[in-house]
Amino acid sequence: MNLIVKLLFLALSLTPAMTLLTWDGGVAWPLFGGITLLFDLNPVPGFFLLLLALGAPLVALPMLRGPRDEPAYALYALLLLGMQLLLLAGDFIGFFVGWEIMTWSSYLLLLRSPRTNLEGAQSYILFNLASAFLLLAGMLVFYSFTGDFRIHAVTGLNTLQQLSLLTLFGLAFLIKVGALPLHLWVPRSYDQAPDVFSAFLSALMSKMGIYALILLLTLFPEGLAGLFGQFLKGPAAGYVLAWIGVITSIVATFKAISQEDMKRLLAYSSIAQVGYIVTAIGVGSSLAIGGALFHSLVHTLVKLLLFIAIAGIVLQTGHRRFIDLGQLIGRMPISFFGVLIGIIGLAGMPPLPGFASKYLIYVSLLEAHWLLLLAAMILSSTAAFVYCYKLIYGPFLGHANSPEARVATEAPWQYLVPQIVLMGLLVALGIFPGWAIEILIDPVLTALGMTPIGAPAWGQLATAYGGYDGVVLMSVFATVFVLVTAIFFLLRGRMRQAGSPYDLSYAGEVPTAETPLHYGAGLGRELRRIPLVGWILSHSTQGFYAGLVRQTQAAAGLLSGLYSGNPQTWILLAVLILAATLTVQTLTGA
Amino acid sequence: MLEFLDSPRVFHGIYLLGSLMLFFIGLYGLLAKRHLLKIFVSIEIMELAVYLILIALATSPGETAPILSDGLLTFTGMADPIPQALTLTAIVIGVAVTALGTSMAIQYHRLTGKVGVGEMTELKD
Amino acid sequence: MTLHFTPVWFIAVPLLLAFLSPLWVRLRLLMPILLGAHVALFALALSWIPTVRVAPLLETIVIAPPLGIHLHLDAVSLLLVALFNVAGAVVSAFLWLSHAEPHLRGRPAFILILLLIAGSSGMVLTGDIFNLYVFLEIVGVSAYALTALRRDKQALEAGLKYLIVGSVAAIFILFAIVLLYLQTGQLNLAALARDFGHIPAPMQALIGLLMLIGLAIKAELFPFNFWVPDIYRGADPEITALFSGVLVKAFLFVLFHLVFLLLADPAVARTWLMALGATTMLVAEAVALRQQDLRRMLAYSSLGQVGLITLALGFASEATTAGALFHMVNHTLIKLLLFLLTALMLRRFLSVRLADLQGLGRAMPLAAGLFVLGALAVLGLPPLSGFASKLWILKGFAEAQVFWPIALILLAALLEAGYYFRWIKVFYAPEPPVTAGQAEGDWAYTPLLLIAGLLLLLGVAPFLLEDWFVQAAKALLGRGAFLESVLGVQP
Amino acid sequence: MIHHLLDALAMLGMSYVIGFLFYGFYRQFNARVQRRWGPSIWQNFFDNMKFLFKSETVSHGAMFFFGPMIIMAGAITTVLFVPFLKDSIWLQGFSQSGNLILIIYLLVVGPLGNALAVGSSGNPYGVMGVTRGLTRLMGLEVPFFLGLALVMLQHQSASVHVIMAAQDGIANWNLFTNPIAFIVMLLPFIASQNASPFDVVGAPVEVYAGPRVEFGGRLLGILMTQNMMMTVAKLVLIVDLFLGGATTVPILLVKAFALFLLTAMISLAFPRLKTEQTVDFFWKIPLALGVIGVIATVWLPWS
Repeated sequence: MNLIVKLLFLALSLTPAMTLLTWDGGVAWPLFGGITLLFDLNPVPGFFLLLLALGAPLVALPMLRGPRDEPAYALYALLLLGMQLLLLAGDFIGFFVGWEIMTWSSYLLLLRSPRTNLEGAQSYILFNLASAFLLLAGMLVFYSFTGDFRIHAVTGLNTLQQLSLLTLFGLAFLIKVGALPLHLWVPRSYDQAPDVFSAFLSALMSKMGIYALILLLTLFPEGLAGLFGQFLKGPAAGYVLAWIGVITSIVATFKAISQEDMKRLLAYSSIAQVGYIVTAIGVGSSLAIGGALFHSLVHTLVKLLLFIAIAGIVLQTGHRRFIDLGQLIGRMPISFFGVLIGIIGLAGMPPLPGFASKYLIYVSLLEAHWLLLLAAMILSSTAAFVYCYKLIYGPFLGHANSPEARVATEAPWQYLVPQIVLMGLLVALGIFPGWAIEILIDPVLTALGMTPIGAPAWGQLATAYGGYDGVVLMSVFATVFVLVTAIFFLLRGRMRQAGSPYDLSYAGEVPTAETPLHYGAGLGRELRRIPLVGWILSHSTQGFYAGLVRQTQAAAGLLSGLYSGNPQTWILLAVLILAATLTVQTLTGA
Repeated sequence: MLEFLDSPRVFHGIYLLGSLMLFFIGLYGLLAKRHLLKIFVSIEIMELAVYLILIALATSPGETAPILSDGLLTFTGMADPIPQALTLTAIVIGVAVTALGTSMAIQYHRLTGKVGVGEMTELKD
Repeated sequence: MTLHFTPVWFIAVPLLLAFLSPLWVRLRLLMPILLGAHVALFALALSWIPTVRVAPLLETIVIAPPLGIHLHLDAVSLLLVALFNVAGAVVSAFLWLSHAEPHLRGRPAFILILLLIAGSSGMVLTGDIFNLYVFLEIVGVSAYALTALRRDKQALEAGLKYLIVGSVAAIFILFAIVLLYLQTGQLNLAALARDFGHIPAPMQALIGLLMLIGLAIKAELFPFNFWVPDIYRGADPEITALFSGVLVKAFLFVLFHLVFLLLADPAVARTWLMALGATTMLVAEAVALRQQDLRRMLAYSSLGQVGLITLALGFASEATTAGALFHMVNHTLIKLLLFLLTALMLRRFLSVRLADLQGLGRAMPLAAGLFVLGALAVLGLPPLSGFASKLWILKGFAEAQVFWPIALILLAALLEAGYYFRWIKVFYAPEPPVTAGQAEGDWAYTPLLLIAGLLLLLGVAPFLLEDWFVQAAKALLGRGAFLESVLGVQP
Repeated sequence: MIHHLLDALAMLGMSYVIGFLFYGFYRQFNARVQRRWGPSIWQNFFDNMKFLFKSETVSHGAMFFFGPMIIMAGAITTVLFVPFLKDSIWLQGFSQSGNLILIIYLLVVGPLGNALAVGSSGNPYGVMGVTRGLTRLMGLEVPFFLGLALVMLQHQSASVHVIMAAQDGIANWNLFTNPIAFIVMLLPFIASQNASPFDVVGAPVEVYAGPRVEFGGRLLGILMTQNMMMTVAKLVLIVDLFLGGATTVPILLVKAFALFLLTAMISLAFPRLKTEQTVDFFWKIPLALGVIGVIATVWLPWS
């Protein structure tokens, strides 16, 4: 029974893949009053469906570990259903239906974690519902302009109308991707969600916001460029969006560096990475959109890998803070490699595909002549190295800081299989960036009416500004590495393993087990001394939202004073209102 | 000497004035008195004022009761029968409500010992 | 012999059953009979759909209108009557199948519930304004009595408060009716509608205000709804379900029926009614944020939805009206579900305060799940039916290029989410709950699951009832057609 | 294939020799400025050989061992992706398969690999050094990249070959056509060379700890070697980008030496900055210059 349910669940998690492979022909579902839901598979959402199809089973597998949990399985299936509806929708109503099913089913899944607190849960659902309601408002405004809910480019709108659509939809989708200052829910929920489910939230659900943003561009016949003209060589409206993305990524990167909890660090890193994608969407050229799509793909793979690996660590040790872990490299080698590949991808280092996608975005910024944005993006990209290092140093290197970390064993196979698959995918994409461009991204660009980027060979990434060859790069690096290692061993001399982990050059003293030797939690703390970073880290939107909540509560308290328990007050009020209205009417003669 | 009272305007005016006064007396009682039974009485007074307005204004001086009986074989000169029927119905309903209210008030008093409308605080959370 | 079905049955059958009830000795039969009666009347209502589609059905009692009394069965009144009977059926099924307290299963409850449903149906069906008053008072008396049915301090206090404020409302309404009669000499609604325009304007305003305030008290509109939370808090949740599901809907219908009939151009009152609805909605949703007792919270949520319906009906376009009627149906179903769940929780935990319901999801997983479903529906989240009706309303506003109600409705929904999800979060708290009361049998969930199914069905396939709602909206807004069908002349 | 192999070996050999000679010169130069005799110009070779042939090396686990291998592989790859000469088939390595942005990223691959080894050693001082290094990187990359981006924009290409080919004749050197870019990237370049006044990371001599605190023997030799090769790769890259590249090896040497001399003089003139001062400095002065450069060359109408 147990096995059957779990297998069934696994089969359900393959539904996005099934949809992707077997979809033929559109489906129409009349709702009421001339509203018909249209579902069809187009290349643009097809790309995101591919991400979903890849990610869904990989997240489902680790979910299967432990006792059977039917409600979670059912909610996960619902979530997948909602996301597929969202992606297949050809009209806004269907899109909204999918969006909302996704929102509430993921919320209920979030509640299944014992760590969820009220603030986390409330901020998750309220921000997401605010996003959904903004979307709904945008849909209705769109409807009032066009008389139609189909998603299509609208012509003949004046600037005010375009601006209202852009604001409503833009805000809705920026909340979903967690752009600053609307990101409050992201770290809380990614942190508190069930460990494996965080992977889904970060890797796949944030991509729905990206999809929606790209969809937003298609509403305007000339994309963002048609709105307020050009700024330098790019769209002026996109310039604002791009800055939102970059500032988001800078702030989130520094916040990530200062985190002491692995999942919170990853949450902020998600915000930052999605910030790059938003920037690329702001640039809006075919190269930039290609970069955005590529980065979405890479980020999906990387975040799945990292969150699943981290979930494995939390499962095996019960700890999630850097200060409690350490030295797991020997005990959890596969997870170590998972995190290693993950951070290389996250940092955008060659030869992994994170570099390819960032390269496209950089070049698109160069092409648009938006150099200040480029510099800002470089800042957050380089600062990301710090948290990437923290992420691998904290749990895996240094010294074990808790009894659990000293005796932990490798994560169970349900956690390792997805990691191995993802590592393979990342390495393959790093060697063949051209393949990703040609097979995955160019069809989307064509469907968006943009020039495809193209690739001379599967191993090559080519742009007008030049490109690079992933195969050559990878083979040179690998060959050199092997040769250097071999030569090192051929040389005279021998290696001696240090006698104990405390055999260190430690300021002339001999450290003991009591000496605080693990630098995990404090790593990056000294960055505060840099004025800009210190300023960023000492500010937060939490106070603002807490104040908003307080004010609402206070207003509610004031109003609830009206609902007194005395019938005479009620009647007096009614009579007074009657008298007042009558007086006013008599006086004005209305 | 008092014929002017028979003119419909004055006649109706007097009744209207009187019943409105009655209505406001009831309203005053409703708002100012604390005792539950007094409140019910006030409500009754207000209701009666409304009935009175209906009956009085629908009837003009000199009209007879709308009943066919000895000597009265046609409908001429009779008062409009509908308001009277309505009032009768409304009185019945009013009595029912008051009876229900009174019985509830008594039970409430037995349970809590309270009679004032301002003292009813069982529902405070 | 052929049975002649007439709309009178909707009123006569429950009344008859109520008055015959002393004949039954076997108390066990009461609830099944209650259920049976409502189901039968619901079936009867359904059988009339085709007839009513063609033309409204006029059932004359003794003399033909406008002199006599008649019942007016058109698409909208049929819709509401059917809804009331569904609500009655659900509540009676729940009372029958669950371990309800004895006072809810006894003869008084039986009689009073029947009276309530009969009165509500009467209010909706009648074509005569004084009859309206009579039915209103029948409903009122039975509601006061039902509130106090438990006869403990809280129930009695709620009943007394309800009685006082309800009587005052009735006086206002009676006053308005009296003035109407004195001004026009008519009691028939159609005839009143014809003659209302000839009344002097100040008198029109006075009558309108008196009527509006009287009905607004009954229909729970701000600032006349301060009584609602106390009453909902004091009465049994099963009874409150009927109040929120049936009573309010009947009064709302009456209010708008009168507005649309008496005013040749509803635009006169549009701003007023919409403002009334919008304030009701926003104030209630805001106040609900702070509630610690589930019954009070649901009361405020109910007020919020009433405000939304008022806002939509007040706009008086066909789409918003149809949507509002749809929303009425949804809201009735949802509040039945939520209040009956509250009853179950109250029996299990002996309290429905937020702090006492921690971890309810573990003790009563099905109840928690159904609560989530109800909350999602009331928030208007797809794929549940609340979404379809809200969308319909919003679409109506968008079509008319009026955007401020859209913004307010969405803001209110966000506030609503603020407290509903707070409760849901508490239900799924990891702490194990403290259960004091008794566990409930599975049968009690049958009617609730039925409602849940309906909510889902109407959410996925709202087109099943689309035609009915459109017809109903036309009937409600169609003043001309109404006058023609009764008076036989074009106004 | 053979050609590629020989070419690669030539590049590696050249960068190894030049690197040690330049650094030897630097030590001499430094000493003379400070009125010391200083070590022999060959001293670095001797040190390096000594380390590489140590008979015993202490290791702290596999990752500790592989870190220097990664950094060495990274350094060699970097060297192989920088074209040393223009208009020549020699000393090109695999530079046709890469570009400037790739090279900038390759420069940090190795240090990050080594950071793993440092972490693996379990010495907190080492990790502190790594953090300092990453922090400095964060500071210097922004103006450095901005300066290079101005050049890339000027030539509409990220390819070093294209940029090099466009600078025929001294008047077309980017040093003269785009001086602001050169100034913007000069100080960050010095920092990326790990030279004074931005050398608090490694902090040779004065500060006890740094990334290399646990390394000894042959592993330290490897680290030293890669450092020299990386220095040369960066010098050659800047020569390619700003000084018009070189068609023959002697010209390359002269230009690289001139550049090295310039940076060495700047290095000697200033005292060492703390890490956060470094970062703050880069985000103020060079970045502000960069912003001015961007405004002047991109935003204003004549551009």
